[in-house]
Amino acid sequence: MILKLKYFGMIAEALDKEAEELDIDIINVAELIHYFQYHLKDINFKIAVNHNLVDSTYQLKNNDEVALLPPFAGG
Amino acid sequence: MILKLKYFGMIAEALDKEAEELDIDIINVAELIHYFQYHLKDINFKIAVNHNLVDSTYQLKNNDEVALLPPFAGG
Amino acid sequence: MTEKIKNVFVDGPITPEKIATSIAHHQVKTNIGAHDIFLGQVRADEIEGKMVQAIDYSSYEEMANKVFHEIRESAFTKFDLTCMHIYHSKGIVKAGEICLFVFTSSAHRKEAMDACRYLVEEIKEKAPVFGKEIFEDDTHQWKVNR
Amino acid sequence: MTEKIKNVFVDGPITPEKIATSIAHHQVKTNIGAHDIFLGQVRADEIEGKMVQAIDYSSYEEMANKVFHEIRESAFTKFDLTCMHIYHSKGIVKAGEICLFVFTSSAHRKEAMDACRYLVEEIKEKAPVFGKEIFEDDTHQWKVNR
Repeated sequence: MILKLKYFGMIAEALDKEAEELDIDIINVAELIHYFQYHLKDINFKIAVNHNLVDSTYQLKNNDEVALLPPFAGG
Repeated sequence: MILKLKYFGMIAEALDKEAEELDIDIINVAELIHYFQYHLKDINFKIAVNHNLVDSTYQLKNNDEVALLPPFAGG
Repeated sequence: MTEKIKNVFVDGPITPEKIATSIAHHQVKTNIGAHDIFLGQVRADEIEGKMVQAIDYSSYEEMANKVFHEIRESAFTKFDLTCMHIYHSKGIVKAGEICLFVFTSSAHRKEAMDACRYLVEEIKEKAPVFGKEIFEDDTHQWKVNR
Repeated sequence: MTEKIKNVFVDGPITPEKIATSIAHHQVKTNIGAHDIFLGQVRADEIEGKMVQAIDYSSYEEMANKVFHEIRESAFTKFDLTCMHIYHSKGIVKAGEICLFVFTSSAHRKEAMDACRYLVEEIKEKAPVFGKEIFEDDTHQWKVNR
């Protein structure tokens, strides 16, 4: 399954990229979080799929745009 | 006793003047209110003496500046 | 009472340019994180079929400036503010024009917003300012704050 | 969803002139009695002996504009507003410059003030906007809203 990943702020900095396409065998957000926690260690993040925040039970679909969002700092 | 009276807004309009000096035998604010209620009928007003709001027990002194203040409309 | 009594009143409407200038003056104060600005604008209310076209503001000016000063001092005591400014119109302000400008600045948003609201309520309640609502046919009535 | 999604982001700081222009545009709306304006300003915070000289704002822009749109719609439902505008900076905003401009207008002060506060809190909590605090020595840290 292809996921279009987007990284922002301190996550883009930690991973040293802002976007990538991954062909991975992950079917829900819980697994995705587990996958990234290994790389991101103590960075808190939320997941948005196709511009909506989702929780860990969300089932991913092929071609989903999946964003890793570090803590917000607007305003 | 001389009182320097000042009238504002709808009170200045009702009395057709903005200020006057009155030489009257009034010693407290209650009597002053009574005196003006006759002329002002249903207009609500507060009394300020020398730029401070006072209540009806306040004792007037010679040369006090006494203002009749209709409802406020600032802002 | 730590500062001199200022004159709060400006002749006629408060212009957007005055507001911009006031905002710009605060850009050197880099300990400020939040500003709150309240603007009162004259409404073209319809009252018994007639439209308000302007308000003619008058005040007991010496007392009003003293009251505004006391309100400012009390706000500085209650809230952790960097800056605070109040301007009120006197004379004619047409419908759509601005008659009150309250400006609070603080390191943090909550203080700026709480203080701004406090000031507006205090001004409406305590400042001896009077407003003659002038209708299109030049008749009038006296505005009363609620 | 009653309106088109707008772009909330402006390049660099929000200028006092932009704010003045926005205020001036509302003077034709004579049913407005009260405006509330919140401005976020970049603070020169000192963190471990180093001074913040600017914040570099980035965002997940498509999602952020959608979130701002939802926040606006929800405020129009909750409060009786005539107008509402939100602008947020992207890119570099120096200490002392303005990065957020929230503008609410209503017939009455309470609605304008309640709505403005609601919008600011919602924006801080929900908008995917990120801020890199840049120190004078060009090192940086990532800002986190509290």
